[in-house]
Amino acid sequence: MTTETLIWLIPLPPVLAFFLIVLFTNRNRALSHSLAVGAAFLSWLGSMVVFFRAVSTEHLGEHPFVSSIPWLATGDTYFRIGVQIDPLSAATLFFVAWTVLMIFIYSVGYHNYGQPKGDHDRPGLPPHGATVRDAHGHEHHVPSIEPMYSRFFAFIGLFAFGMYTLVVSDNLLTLFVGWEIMGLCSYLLIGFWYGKPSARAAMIKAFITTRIGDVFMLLGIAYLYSLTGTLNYREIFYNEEVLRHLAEMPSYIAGFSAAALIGVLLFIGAIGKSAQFPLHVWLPDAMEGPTPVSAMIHAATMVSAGVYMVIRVFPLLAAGYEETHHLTQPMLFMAFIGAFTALFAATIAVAQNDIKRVLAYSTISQLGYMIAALGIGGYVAAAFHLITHAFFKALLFLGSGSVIHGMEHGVLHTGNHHVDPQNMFNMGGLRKKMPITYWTFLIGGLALSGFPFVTAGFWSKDEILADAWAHAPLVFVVLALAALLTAFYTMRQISLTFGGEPRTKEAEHAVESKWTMTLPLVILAVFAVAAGWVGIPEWMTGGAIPNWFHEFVGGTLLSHPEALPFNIVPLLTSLVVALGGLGLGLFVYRDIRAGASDPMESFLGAGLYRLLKNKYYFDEAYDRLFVQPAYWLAETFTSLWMDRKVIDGVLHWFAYISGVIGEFLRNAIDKPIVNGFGDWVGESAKKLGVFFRPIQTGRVQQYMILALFSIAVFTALFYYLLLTAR
Amino acid sequence: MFDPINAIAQWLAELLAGWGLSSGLVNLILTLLGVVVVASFVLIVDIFLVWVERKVVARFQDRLGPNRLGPFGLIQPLADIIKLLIKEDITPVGADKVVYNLAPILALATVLMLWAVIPFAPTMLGADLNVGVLYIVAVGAVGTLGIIMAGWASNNKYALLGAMRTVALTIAYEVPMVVSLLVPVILARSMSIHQIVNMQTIWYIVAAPLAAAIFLISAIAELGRAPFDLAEAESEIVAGFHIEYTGMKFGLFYAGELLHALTMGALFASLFMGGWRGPFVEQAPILGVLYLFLKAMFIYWVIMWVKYSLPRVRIDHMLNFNWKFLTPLALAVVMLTALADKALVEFGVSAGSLSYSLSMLAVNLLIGWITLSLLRSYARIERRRVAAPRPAASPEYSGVAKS
Amino acid sequence: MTPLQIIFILVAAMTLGAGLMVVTARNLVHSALWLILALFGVAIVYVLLQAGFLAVVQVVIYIGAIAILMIFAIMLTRNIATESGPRFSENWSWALVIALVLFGTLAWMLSGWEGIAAQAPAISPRFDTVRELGLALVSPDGFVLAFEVASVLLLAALIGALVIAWDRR
Amino acid sequence: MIPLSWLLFFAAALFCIGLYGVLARKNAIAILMGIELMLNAVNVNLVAFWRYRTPEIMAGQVFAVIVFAVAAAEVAVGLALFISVYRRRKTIAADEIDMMKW
Repeated sequence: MTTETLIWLIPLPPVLAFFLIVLFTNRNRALSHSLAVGAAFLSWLGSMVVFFRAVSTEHLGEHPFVSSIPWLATGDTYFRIGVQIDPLSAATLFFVAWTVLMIFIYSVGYHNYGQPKGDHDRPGLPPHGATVRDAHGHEHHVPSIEPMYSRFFAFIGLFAFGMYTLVVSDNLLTLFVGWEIMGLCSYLLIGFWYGKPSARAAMIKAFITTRIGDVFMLLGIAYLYSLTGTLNYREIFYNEEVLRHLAEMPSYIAGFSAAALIGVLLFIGAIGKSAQFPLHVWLPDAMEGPTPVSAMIHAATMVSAGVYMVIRVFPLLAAGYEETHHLTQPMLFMAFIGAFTALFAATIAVAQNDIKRVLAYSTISQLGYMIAALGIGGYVAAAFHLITHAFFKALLFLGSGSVIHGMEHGVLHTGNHHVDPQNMFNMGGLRKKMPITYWTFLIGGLALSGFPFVTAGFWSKDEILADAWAHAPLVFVVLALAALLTAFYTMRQISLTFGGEPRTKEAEHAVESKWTMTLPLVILAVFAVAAGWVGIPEWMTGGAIPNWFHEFVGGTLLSHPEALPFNIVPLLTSLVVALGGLGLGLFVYRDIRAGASDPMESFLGAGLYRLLKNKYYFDEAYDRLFVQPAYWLAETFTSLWMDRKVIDGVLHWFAYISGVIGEFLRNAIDKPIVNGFGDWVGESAKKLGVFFRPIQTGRVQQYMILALFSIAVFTALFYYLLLTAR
Repeated sequence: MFDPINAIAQWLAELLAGWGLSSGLVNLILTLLGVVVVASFVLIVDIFLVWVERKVVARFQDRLGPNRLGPFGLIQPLADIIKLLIKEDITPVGADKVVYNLAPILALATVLMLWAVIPFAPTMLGADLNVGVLYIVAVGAVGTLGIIMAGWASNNKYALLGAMRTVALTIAYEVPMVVSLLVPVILARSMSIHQIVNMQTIWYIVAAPLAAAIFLISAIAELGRAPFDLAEAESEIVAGFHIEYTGMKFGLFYAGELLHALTMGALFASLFMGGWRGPFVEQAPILGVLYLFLKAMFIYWVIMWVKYSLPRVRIDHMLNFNWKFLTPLALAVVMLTALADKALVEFGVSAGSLSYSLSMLAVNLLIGWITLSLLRSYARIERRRVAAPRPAASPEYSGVAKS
Repeated sequence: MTPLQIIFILVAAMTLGAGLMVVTARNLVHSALWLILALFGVAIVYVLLQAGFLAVVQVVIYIGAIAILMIFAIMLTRNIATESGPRFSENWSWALVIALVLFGTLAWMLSGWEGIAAQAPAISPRFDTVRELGLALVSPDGFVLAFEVASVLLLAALIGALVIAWDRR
Repeated sequence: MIPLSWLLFFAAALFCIGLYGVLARKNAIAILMGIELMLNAVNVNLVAFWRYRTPEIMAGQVFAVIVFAVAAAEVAVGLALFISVYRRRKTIAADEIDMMKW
């Protein structure tokens, strides 16, 4: 099969699985998850084949695999949809395929396949656990299977379809389609346990917040199309005259070039999707969903999609950057947003106790890293970090899921349901209980905090820092600070969760998860380490090994970005912050006794700590700023004043007038003329009926005889006339 | 090439021509002769079948069976025939004479008619109809008619019940039968049984096991044998449609039933098990007859095996089984077979080749697996539904809002 | 008088006789059995017309399904199957008149038609009518639409029969 | 070879017999039988014309097949109707089912 055909086929299996499960097999769990995982595997297979064909192709950047067909006729032109695999999308495809497959497999175990049905589980609520009676008549509380098992697999199937579509698409339109499909799926999946009010709130919040970004993005796409008449990547981003034309054309907003305006609009879309600073609020709440979903949305696919899109349109954002080596306005904007988000989210993460929320905030901050890196022109660095981050963050999320699973097992065992299995202060000492989870989680954590020379995180982060140092020292400082915090809270998390002694009985009774959950952890752990080695800069190996990743992905750009010269400062900085942060975290949270309060509190002081713990009161602020005014507008202003007083008043007046007119017409015209005629027609019809009544004997045969008889008569008549006419 | 039958036919033709008869007349005579030969042959086999049936059921029930008359009781059937012949031949009062006497003849004649299209050997076949497969169904339908006539004409409510059950049964099970018969037709690209047998270098039971199974089941239903023997359920409606028949009329029904089973065996063998195919059959076509009958006897034995191992099904269960399971499955099988055939031929796999058969087998296995898992989940739901407690007047059932 | 013609005359006589018995027989089951005989005769006519497929299908559908269904229905509504009393409604004379008139008209028109003397063109042995019929039924430039409509009709009839005969008690 | 006229007259006769049955019989099922006879007559005509006019165009046989389908459907629905009528009125005599009169 030609590579192009294969690329077309990649997104297909998951969506097929979706429909098959929804329509046919949803009653049968085994069939459903076999379908979903099988589909994921097929896509994975296709992606791997495409990926390796891609890397084995010379100058893929100049001649990517492309194939497209006309889709929607817009007057005399067409929206073309198509697929394209260039270095960037190839690399993205690689990690997407792996993470998606892993998450699918993981979900089987996470939703307790093979466990009995719960005693009082009902759809829309997480399983509460079942009671089984063993041979000796002892009752055991064991985890129970997810009530909406098949539905989950259908949803993530659709989700995977969206992501694959987005990755393989060759234009912004299909990218947007996949983008929105994922938005829908994240809505459905975050609210998967719709029985929980918090989940409902979270799903709506996520949906609306991302919509805000999407509206701007759509504006940007529309503007771009209206200017260039196409949405194809290569025709826009890979072609100087279009870029220059856009860069020089002034836009509606003074001081902004068209390129800049479009870039900013698209970037706002990414802000919504990858939860950057003003619109970051939805992501932590999205933790209400099942953990595989968190991993899917917040690590592997959806938020990465935002960054991926920004990397895609980078040439547009950086239009004019090559000539004058000043950062363009959108780049400055991104650099600011990214750096700020990185630091700001990291600070929040320091004070969170929910194991998944910490990861959520760290995700926000890492995405900030990538955005910032793009802002300062670190194209390759951003892509590199995107990939490595996807691997180790997926690993961390799945690991946390495994931890929660173990804790839930403990909770079921003790039967004390007040213990929150997600609160890190209820854990501790899990390294003995769940060794595999512990080691993989540790690897992921080290990768996240950029443990030197081994982990993937180090190389990608180091590259970003190097870029920052070279172009924008201020950004560099901020990012370094953020890196320090990252290392710190990662170590805090690890030591709180796995270090020390169990702080609760639940933690003592935690158990290791099944192989379906640990296998993906192990595989992802391998990547969390190995994914970095493809991007080791030349100076590290003394130029022996070229920086393969840089060469490969750099090929996507029109003008090949040159590798940075070696500089000791960023290297030292990253070493210091990583090790320092880890050490600090280990030192502070070495072992926390049960019931002890967070040392942070005493260190920061209660006020600041509370501020951090409540995420700078962002939700409350938004509530005051947007939600309440909206309510006021709706209830008081619109409903009470406008509707009741003004509009209703006018309407009542009209109603009165028309009433008067109607009365007149009725008496003058309707009654005498119209009714009279109608009555006359009715009466005469009645008379006619009475006259013809006797024919209606109600006997079929007589009717038929009558009919045939008349037919015969008429035929005879007809012939007679015909003959006489001759 | 050793082929006695055709040799004899040849010789006879020349002889008659020698007597100066026109060729048309010669053909007529030969055809009639062939008919007589085949009919009497299968009827003799039929007599032998009586003995087989009794022996086999005896073994199934851990008895010895007839063993007094002649070696292994081989003479027993003759004794039975004599008994039947000398019995009084009753025609009940109020019976519809003509129909009553017509029914048994029809029942046996239709079975004999089936043998017209079965190829005995590469060179020996009665009629090579290009719609042979449909012919089978048609004749089977006429056979049902005999039973209905018998049931109605004997003016007996048990007989009538049996007849009505037969109607329900036949009308229902003809559908999956016809549909499953389409599968070999698709594989062989012809409706002529002769052609189908010729195409079977690899037995179709390899390429279409599901269709074979469906055909066998609906054939058993068509035969009205256990577990589908509701038409003559002794324990419910004394003997069903032939309750009033005695003597040789009953004998005809009995022979017809046995022979029908063997005929179905022969059909199954021809459609799915390569008919007369076997070693050295090209050299000596006469061997084909042997092979065909061996296979037919094997299927006949399978049918007996089913008959004597399974209890009778209730009529509603039987209809449910047909309409809700067998027919949809048959339709799915025929559709997927057609699709797979198209695809394979597209990919250049020649029909009838080994890889073709194996991929068809794979398709069948896939369908089977899906069917089984669906059945499993359906059974689970059923069990839950049955096991679920139904509170008489609890609020959520009686529609009264809880408050 | 070729043998074929003799056969046809015999068959036609049998069929018409059976048809007459169908409409006149007092016992419904008898008329059903006569109907079967008539249908069988028609099947033989198909054979004479070298439409073997139709002949077999005629037997399968009419005798195997329709006639048997009728007998079934007769048995279900049994107590009138052998009812004594008039088997014709009181306006049978009109019916007779109309039938005869119709036959007369048809005969008159047929005898007046010049195409009546058409000779049957020979069908070459390589022309497989069954295959051609199948192609005609499903080929887009053939009768696929009619075919589909017929299948829809059958489905509708299936469901309709179910709904109508459903015993709601 | 059989003359076409024979077939046509045969079909016409069969048709009229069926028509008589439809018009004259009391019992609804008998009426249905008459309809079957008429349909068969039509089929004979179709096939005869196919054979004698255009043997290479399958239209005649195709329409015969369609008529089979129609007949099957009609019998299925008709018998269902009769049975449900019989359940309510205990009769299926065509001239006693006249509830739709004035």
